[in-house]
Amino acid sequence: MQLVVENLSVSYDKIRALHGISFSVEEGEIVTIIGANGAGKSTTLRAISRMVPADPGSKIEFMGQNVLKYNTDRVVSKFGISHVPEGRMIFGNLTVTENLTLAAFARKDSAAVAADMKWVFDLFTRLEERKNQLAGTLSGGEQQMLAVGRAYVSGRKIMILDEPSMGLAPLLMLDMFDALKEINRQGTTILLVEQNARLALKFAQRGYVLEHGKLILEGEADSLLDNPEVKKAYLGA
Amino acid sequence: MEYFLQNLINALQWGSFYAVISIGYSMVYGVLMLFNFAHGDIFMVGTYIGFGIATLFLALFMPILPGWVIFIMVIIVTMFLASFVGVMVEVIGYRPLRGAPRASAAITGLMIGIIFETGNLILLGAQRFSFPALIESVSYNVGGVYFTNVKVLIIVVSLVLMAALHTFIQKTKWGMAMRAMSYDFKAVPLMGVSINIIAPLTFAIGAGLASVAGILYGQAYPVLDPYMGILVGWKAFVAAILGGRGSIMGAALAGYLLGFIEIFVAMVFPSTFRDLIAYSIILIILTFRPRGFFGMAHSTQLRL
Amino acid sequence: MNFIKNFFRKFSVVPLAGWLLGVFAAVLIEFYLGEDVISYYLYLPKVPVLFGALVMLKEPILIPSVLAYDLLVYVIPILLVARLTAPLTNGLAAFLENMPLWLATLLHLIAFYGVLHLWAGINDYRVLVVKLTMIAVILTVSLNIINGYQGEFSCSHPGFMALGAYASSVLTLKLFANDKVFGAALLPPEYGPYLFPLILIAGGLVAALGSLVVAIPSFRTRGDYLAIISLAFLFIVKSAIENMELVGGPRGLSSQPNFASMPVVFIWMSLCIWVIHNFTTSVMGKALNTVRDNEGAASSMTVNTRKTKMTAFMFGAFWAGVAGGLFAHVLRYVNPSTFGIQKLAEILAMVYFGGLNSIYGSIVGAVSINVLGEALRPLELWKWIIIPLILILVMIYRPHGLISFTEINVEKLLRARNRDNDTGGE
Amino acid sequence: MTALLEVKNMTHYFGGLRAVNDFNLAINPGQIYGLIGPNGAGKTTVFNLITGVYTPTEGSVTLEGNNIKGVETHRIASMGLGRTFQNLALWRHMNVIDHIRMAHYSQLSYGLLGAFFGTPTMRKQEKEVYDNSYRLLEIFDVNQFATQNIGNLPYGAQRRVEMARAMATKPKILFLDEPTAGMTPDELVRMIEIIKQVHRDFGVAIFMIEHRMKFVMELCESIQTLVFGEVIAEGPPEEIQNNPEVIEAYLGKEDLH
Repeated sequence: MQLVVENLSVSYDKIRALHGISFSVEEGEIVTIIGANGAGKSTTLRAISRMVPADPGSKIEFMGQNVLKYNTDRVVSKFGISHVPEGRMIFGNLTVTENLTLAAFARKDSAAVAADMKWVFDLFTRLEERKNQLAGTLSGGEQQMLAVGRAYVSGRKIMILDEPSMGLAPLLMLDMFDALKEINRQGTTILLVEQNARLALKFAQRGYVLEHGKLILEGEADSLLDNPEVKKAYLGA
Repeated sequence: MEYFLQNLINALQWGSFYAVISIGYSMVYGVLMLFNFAHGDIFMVGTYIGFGIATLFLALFMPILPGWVIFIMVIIVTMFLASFVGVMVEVIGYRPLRGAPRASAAITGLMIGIIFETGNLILLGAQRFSFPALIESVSYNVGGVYFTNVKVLIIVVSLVLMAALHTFIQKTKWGMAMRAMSYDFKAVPLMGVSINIIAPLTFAIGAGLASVAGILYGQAYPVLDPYMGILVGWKAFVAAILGGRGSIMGAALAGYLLGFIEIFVAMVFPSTFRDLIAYSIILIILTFRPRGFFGMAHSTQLRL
Repeated sequence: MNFIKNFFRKFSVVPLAGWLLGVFAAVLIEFYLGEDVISYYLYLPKVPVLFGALVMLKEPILIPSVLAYDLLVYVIPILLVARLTAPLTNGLAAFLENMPLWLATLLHLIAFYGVLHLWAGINDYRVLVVKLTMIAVILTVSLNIINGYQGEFSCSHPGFMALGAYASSVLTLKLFANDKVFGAALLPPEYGPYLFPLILIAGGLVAALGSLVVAIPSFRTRGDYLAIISLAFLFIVKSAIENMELVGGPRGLSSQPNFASMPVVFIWMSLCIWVIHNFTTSVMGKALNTVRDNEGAASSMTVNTRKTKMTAFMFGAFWAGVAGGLFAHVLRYVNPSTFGIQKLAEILAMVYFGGLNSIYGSIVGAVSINVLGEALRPLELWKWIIIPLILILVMIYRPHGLISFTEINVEKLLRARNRDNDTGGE
Repeated sequence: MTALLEVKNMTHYFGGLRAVNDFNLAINPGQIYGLIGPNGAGKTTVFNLITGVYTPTEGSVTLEGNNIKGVETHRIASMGLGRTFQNLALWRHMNVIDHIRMAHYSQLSYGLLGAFFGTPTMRKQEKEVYDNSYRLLEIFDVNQFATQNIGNLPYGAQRRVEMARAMATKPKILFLDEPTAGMTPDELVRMIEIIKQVHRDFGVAIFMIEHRMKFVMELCESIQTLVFGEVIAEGPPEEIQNNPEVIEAYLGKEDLH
């Protein structure tokens, strides 16, 4: 297993958002965590990238190494865990190219970085057209592409994505998932959090269902797709 | 007309100090969202370091090397030493307060400033030092306008520094990280960038710039005083925020503006009206442009 | 540890009245025996001021004497009297509980003032320190309204103070003094002390009016830019006064009539605390907090945010003006440089040291910084290393100040402590 | 009968971006109305436009026949429009009872001088406010937290405090922005009861944004579905539930290449 999460709990102030969840991701896999708003999906990803502290007793391991020992910047640069955060968090006052350059801050292999950047521009041709534009002037879809591109450049042994479909028009959304598939084909593991359950399950190989800070279901994506409980949770039918 | 040009040169010189110091302030303010009320005193400390280095180098190299070489050496060594002071202030004073309300950090800065002033008095006593002239002053008269090579040097060095900083901020990845941090500091670590490197670096640059401003100041007004930084610091604070958060150019411009207002007010009115009119103008500017000149549309609320 | 716990338990039955009585006993001892007997036998040159801190720091050899003096005059009598009279004072407190709260409070205040008066009366230096400390309390509490309750970072308080100081000085000099600049007194000087409150209020109103310059921009801008606006306002006020020859320009104004006696300052301080307490515990006053914590939610809950912001500034400035007026008449000399950056740093330090959003905190902050400042005077420069270090430590460990977000509960403060159901102060 | 709240042809632009397009709404007294739609569809923007946080670029908004477009938020609120927020807009340094007291702001008449000097009128009114606040805390079952700081409460209790606070403004219509976000199943069931109770006892109309279909189905008489700032469907719950466009908006397209 590449990423192993065991008994992960996270509390904000005194309120517990995650109640000891455990899951794992195999190298090269696409795994999704689905669940309603406020179920704790974003918190899970933030705990992995160390943006929020995990409670004592939690365990997160990447390739057998303890992730919880490191700060966010080391998690990214040492392990290559790249996080595409909710709301994209691109740097609006930097150009597209600068955003990508910054993502490679800790990488020393400049030739490989250049190749990765070129790859990103090939994948998202719309970004290349706008590469000298300030990122703040991009449309929502383009910003999302940039966020994914940035994560690709920053190390990407595993890419964890927080609702990449949010606010995207349906057509753009499908393009985005195609791009992610392509990235996965390059050997990047993908852990995806989504509200759009059907889309996510069609895309992923395996899935987990998170409810109120607990994992209530897990399994092959196809079987989850047909699961009556999942259906019920998403349309109340 | 000559009178006007004469004052223009004075204003450029005066504005250069403000600009260089404000940029340092603006760096810290823009990148870390901190009121670094210690900045004026970092300027003071930098000036004293410059004074020490200048005296030392003059004694060592005076007859051997030409004045301008010593001048450059003094600037480089002083910048280096002063940046350590900046890093120290960050690590000891501000880092423990990173999650704390910004007002608390502001108070800490104020206190660090007082410690610097008092520490200086304790170490060096009440004796007033005078900054040695590194460049021999030569006066020129062009069409009735008098100026000295020192004045020109001050203006040129300031402009060169600003250009260098601008390049650093725009072209290097460190500069990118700083700009990114001023936009959204939470996302910066996700790029593999450590805040614990960028923050001290920012302070180091701010302190280095302040020390150069101090050396230049020492060439124009040689008397040193432990409290010389207070008023300058608050004015830099004004200029930095007037320029707009995260805008180096804005801070420089606001610094020059402040210098120009002060000199030209003194040209028309009695000099005691300087502060009154200068700050009235600032008040009016901020009342009608509540985000400064180049400020980003960002919430700048002081969270409790 | 156990010893300390026991110690506190023993004294937890003493009500406020008991402590007052204890202090009264100590002050009596000092008054009658301090100079001639105790100081004399302990080889102290005279009655030590500020509990001997000054003497100790000047002549370390006297430390044992000073400690013995403090022990004999203060610690032992206070503890003994307070504990021994506890049954009596508890009875008194219980009796007072049946009275209206305002009367009980007033009686306590009068008793407190009596003790303070007696203590300070031993020498002029103490009187001055006490007066200045009480003025600092007014300043700190009033700045807390803007910076703590309302959550802005206002830098203009010395400016408001200057407005009040100059306005009231000009009035008293014009009306009650034969002055070189302002001419003969317009009113008989003996009316002065009676009209002085009105003059202070006028000074406060001038400051409140001036605060509009900062309050109106605060509708649109918050935080950093407002801090600059308020700082600019401070510089403007200072510079404007420097350029007004009528009020002496940079030389300042002097020989204000001596109206600010200790009881006057005390009454104004109590009044200030009372009014600000009333305000900050009312819904009207808590509106300040809602604007600070979440302005959007405030207006959605029907709070008029503009009115609230304006109130905070004008109300805070009013009290700063009153404090300025008192300050001018205590020192009987003011000049513009009194109200500069230094003063600002001092007031800010007191507010943030004591604690935001808390009258208690502000009193503690003002008193401790003032007394500390006086007590460490013999250390000269080192004082300005020690006080900032203390403040930095407070900021690191208690970022909101020592006693933040605490309301005064007078009822709890005054009540008797010997009942079973309440085991002492929590 | 005229509608309690009526919105006609409301359109709003942020910069050049059209966030809401031709939005219409009419809610009668006592009605419960739902607004659903995927993330980023502009639901909260609709709330903010009606409650006066933003002023709509075009269209009209009236409450009981009075224009409220362009009126200050606090005045709209005191005219009878209460609301809660998606991410809990509570006052972080304030205790629970003070939250409720604060919402009585516009109902007080003692003035600033009254507040300064603690006049008898002030004391009387403050007492009434305090008693009423405590009653509201009891109704929402959070009275045991009355003197605690809001931050110490469990999430569900914070949500209920926010509801109680909104009710203290004496609203005629209550806007609820995702009242169940982040709640546990128990809290959820309780919230349904509370909303029903509020609706019954206070007789308010309710307009709510909600994600959980189950919740919306159980409470709402009528539902609007918003996608990209436009209403794509409107009608009773059963109808909406089986509307293919709505299903697509929520679940995404069937085919994924």
